[in-house]
Amino acid sequence: MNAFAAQPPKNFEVKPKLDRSGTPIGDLLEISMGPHHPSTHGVFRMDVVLDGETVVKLKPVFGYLHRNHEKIGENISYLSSMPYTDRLDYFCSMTNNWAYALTIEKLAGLAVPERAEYIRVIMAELTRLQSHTCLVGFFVQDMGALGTPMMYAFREREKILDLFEEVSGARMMCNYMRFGGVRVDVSDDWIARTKQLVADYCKFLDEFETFIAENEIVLARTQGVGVLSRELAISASITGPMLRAAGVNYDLRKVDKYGFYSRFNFKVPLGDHGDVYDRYMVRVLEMRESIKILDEALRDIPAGPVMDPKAKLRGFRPKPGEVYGRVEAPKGELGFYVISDGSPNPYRYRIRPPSFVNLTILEDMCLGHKVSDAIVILGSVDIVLGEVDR
Amino acid sequence: METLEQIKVRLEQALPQTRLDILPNECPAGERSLIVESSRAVDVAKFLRDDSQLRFDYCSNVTGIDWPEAKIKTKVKKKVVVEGVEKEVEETIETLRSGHLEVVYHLYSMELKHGPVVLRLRTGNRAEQTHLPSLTPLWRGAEFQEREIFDLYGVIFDGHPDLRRILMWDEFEGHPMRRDYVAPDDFEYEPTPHDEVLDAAKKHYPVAAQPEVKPEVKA
Amino acid sequence: MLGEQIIKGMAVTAKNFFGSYVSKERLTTVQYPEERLVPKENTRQFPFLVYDGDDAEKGLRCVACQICEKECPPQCIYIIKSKDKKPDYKGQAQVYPITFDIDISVCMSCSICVEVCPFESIKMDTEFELSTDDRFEGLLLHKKDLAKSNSHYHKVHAQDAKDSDAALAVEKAKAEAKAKAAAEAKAKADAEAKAKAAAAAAAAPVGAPPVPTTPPPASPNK
Amino acid sequence: MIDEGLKSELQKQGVYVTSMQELYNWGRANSVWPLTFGLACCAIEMMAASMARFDLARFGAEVFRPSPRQADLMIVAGTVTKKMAPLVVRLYNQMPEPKYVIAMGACAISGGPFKQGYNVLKGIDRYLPVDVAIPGCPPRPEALLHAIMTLQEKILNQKLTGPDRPRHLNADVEGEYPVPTYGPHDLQPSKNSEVWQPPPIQR
Repeated sequence: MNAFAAQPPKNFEVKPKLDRSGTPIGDLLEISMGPHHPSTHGVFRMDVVLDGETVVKLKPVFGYLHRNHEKIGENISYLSSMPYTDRLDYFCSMTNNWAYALTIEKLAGLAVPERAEYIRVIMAELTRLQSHTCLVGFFVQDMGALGTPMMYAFREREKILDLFEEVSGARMMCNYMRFGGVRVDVSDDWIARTKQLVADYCKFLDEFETFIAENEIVLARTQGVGVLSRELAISASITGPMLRAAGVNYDLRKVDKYGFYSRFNFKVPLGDHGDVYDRYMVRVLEMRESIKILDEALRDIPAGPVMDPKAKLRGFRPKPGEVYGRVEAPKGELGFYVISDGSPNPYRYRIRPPSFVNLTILEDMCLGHKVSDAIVILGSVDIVLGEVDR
Repeated sequence: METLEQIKVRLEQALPQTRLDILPNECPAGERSLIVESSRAVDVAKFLRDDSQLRFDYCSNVTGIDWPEAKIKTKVKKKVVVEGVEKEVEETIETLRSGHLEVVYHLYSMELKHGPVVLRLRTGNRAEQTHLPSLTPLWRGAEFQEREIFDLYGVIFDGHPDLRRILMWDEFEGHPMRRDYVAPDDFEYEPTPHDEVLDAAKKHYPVAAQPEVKPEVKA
Repeated sequence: MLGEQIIKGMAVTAKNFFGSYVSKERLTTVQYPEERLVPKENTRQFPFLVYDGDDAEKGLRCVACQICEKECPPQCIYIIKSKDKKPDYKGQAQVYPITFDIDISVCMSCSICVEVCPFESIKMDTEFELSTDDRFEGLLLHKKDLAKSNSHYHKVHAQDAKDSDAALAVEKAKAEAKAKAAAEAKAKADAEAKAKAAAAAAAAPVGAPPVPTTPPPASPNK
Repeated sequence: MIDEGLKSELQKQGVYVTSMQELYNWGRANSVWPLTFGLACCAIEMMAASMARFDLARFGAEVFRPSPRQADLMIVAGTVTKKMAPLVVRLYNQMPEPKYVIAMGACAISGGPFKQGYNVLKGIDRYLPVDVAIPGCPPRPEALLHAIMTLQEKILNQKLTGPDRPRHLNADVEGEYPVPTYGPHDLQPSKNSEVWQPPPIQR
């Protein structure tokens, strides 16, 4: 028996409860959750059919934030797409930048100076920290803890955003990386302050964990809810913390070793059960690992230039060819697939969004659970609509 | 991981009478791809997934590409013997590329941690022969991405469990990511118009409302 | 004990609540209209055009090369070139923009225009209090709204402004040196030609006419 | 109406006088409850504005209501796509009068960087009357606070009588805005001509 045999997709018909004679009992309730719904993390809609309070069918509906990123990307130059990538997953503009820059560097054969690679690692890990912190805030809010955890998460996030703003000029839409390096160098003062922040962040994480991790309500709402099996996770192309919570050791930072991740000493946290709690815990542990990476990177960052001298800002025309580049974004595998035909614009510009693909098994996870659990399960998937719909 | 040639040889042994081509790729990363005829795509994909040395259990990315009919100019280096001396001459050949839609699958292996193998499926043309076999029964991860390609490019995936529009609304007509799709013209107010947008915006105004002072011709 | 962890969590909240009275770390509120965050060196909001000296019209660095217009990802810049020329800071005759509009209702503050500008003339401002009820004219910045003095630039981005001034000074020195060298070369060539012509005239009645020498044209770009 | 000079004079003596209009508007301006309505990137900055650092609560606007029935202010924070636009209009219709709209960020004002897309509405003001527009992509949280102050000023200066009186005091105006429907390529109608009145093209 092949362990990786695909799970055939579910048949999408609703079977009402029947009594012995075969007549349906009660009514099924069909509700449309979203696109304006306080807990769907943006304009996401779920068409849910409920039997009592139990979910018997759940269809995600997309497209309420489909802003034609790919079409626009095919009509503008390579450089001009860079600020648009910021707006994909608007929590993690740095990793989006990196994924795109990495892809084009692969396409054009550009080298990245050592200092720039270190800066990229630092930025990506800071991004991971703030994205996961906010996710925990949102996700606890989905369980009913309105306000307070999110308040703390955003308080810490602001500190990281200050660092981003100082370097790149903007809080969220950094537009920081360029093909062959980064736009601006960081100062020694900035590095010193980042070191300070990373040291303080451990304390905050301790506090945040005491606050949430073992709370009885959180445990009751998350453990055993939304279990995702290892086989289904692989077959459904799940990536990121969700995949690792299901127990699959697949982290692109270890597999592809892009950037200088092979130089850093960190572990890949794995889950055991694949339930919502594991997904939460994997993220918390990942933040701890990020802090380790940051410590090392901030210590070892070498001096030197931050741009490849061969890289051109204007008139950038890579040779014809195609390339697929991917990085481990906080949400999962973010990939860019670019076909060049030698003109200043890409012929095809495709984004492989992690949270879009991660939603494939939303229905499988929610079936049989109560409707309030569906919200928690969705929260644990960690979607950002800018990326889901593009 | 085996090279693409080795994979191709093994595929041809395992599945006789399957036509496979390798598409070259000039870029430095050099990810070449395997063009599979659509009738055998499911078998090829199944082999790639289940073979013990390959184990491509993870379908990362599914992309649609539109190739409208176009004249392709290719420069071919030819060796010409001129007066007994061999010379290389560049010749430009113009070929007519028939229009087709293409679906590209990027396959990786989570178990063996290698990849990618790039599979390409091509439709017959862009108008009515747009059927391709769906690989969703093999990889669930392709489900939404194939739906997206159906929505935006109009490729019909046979065997897909739930082929509906995904990003656009149900009443929408046409496939907006195709290169010949004309977007609805609604640039009604355009203070910084550029070329075609200016023309589009002007159509919304009566002729009399146009200012007399024409902007200079831009360089 | 059931509920123990909930109480622990509440202790954290209490710590944060009471901590906010004593610790600046826990009370991060900025009383916005009265007090503001310390402005950061690189902060960017919307572009402005730098002019040198006092006269916005005369000292405007922009030469209407339209590179920013072409590179702007959302296409929010609109430039009309002038037909006549006026001298720039190097003394070279250059065209200038008659119209320079930026639609900040479209601008995405990406600062690509700043990066591609070869003349150090478009820079990012830090002004963000622009909310208005006039969506059309109120959000369309014309040349007169965009032109801001170099001292303003020094105020918002001190380090950048210094660097850009230095770069411009180098350019200017280079251009001056070039002009001087060209003038000298021309004088020399003229003198030589004159001498030659005189010699030729003295030597033989049929001599080649003196070759007119022109100075090499200075390149408009750096 | 009492004149300003007399009023300040009285205030110095410890007598506070006010008019019905001022009191009414003062109350309205300082309790603008927004609708929890995040569309895209700007929504994150909107949340950041309501969090500890910027603290929207200082302006009486921290009570984000999930239900449109309880909200006064719709902050359109993010790109409005054509698929979303009918729902935005419907949500606006469900809000009780008096209601206000802030278009936050470039996308909500004019489509912004995404205006070239086939599925992007080029500004929410094609269907809804926008009171305050905040440029920026995304605007800083302070810019949102500034917009709230601009809106408060606007509310304070509203006259309760006369032709410019607020809509809820005017029985003649239509309460509902027509909700567009999905067409084969575009929304139908593609604009609400009563609301959308762009100036003539200048080029």
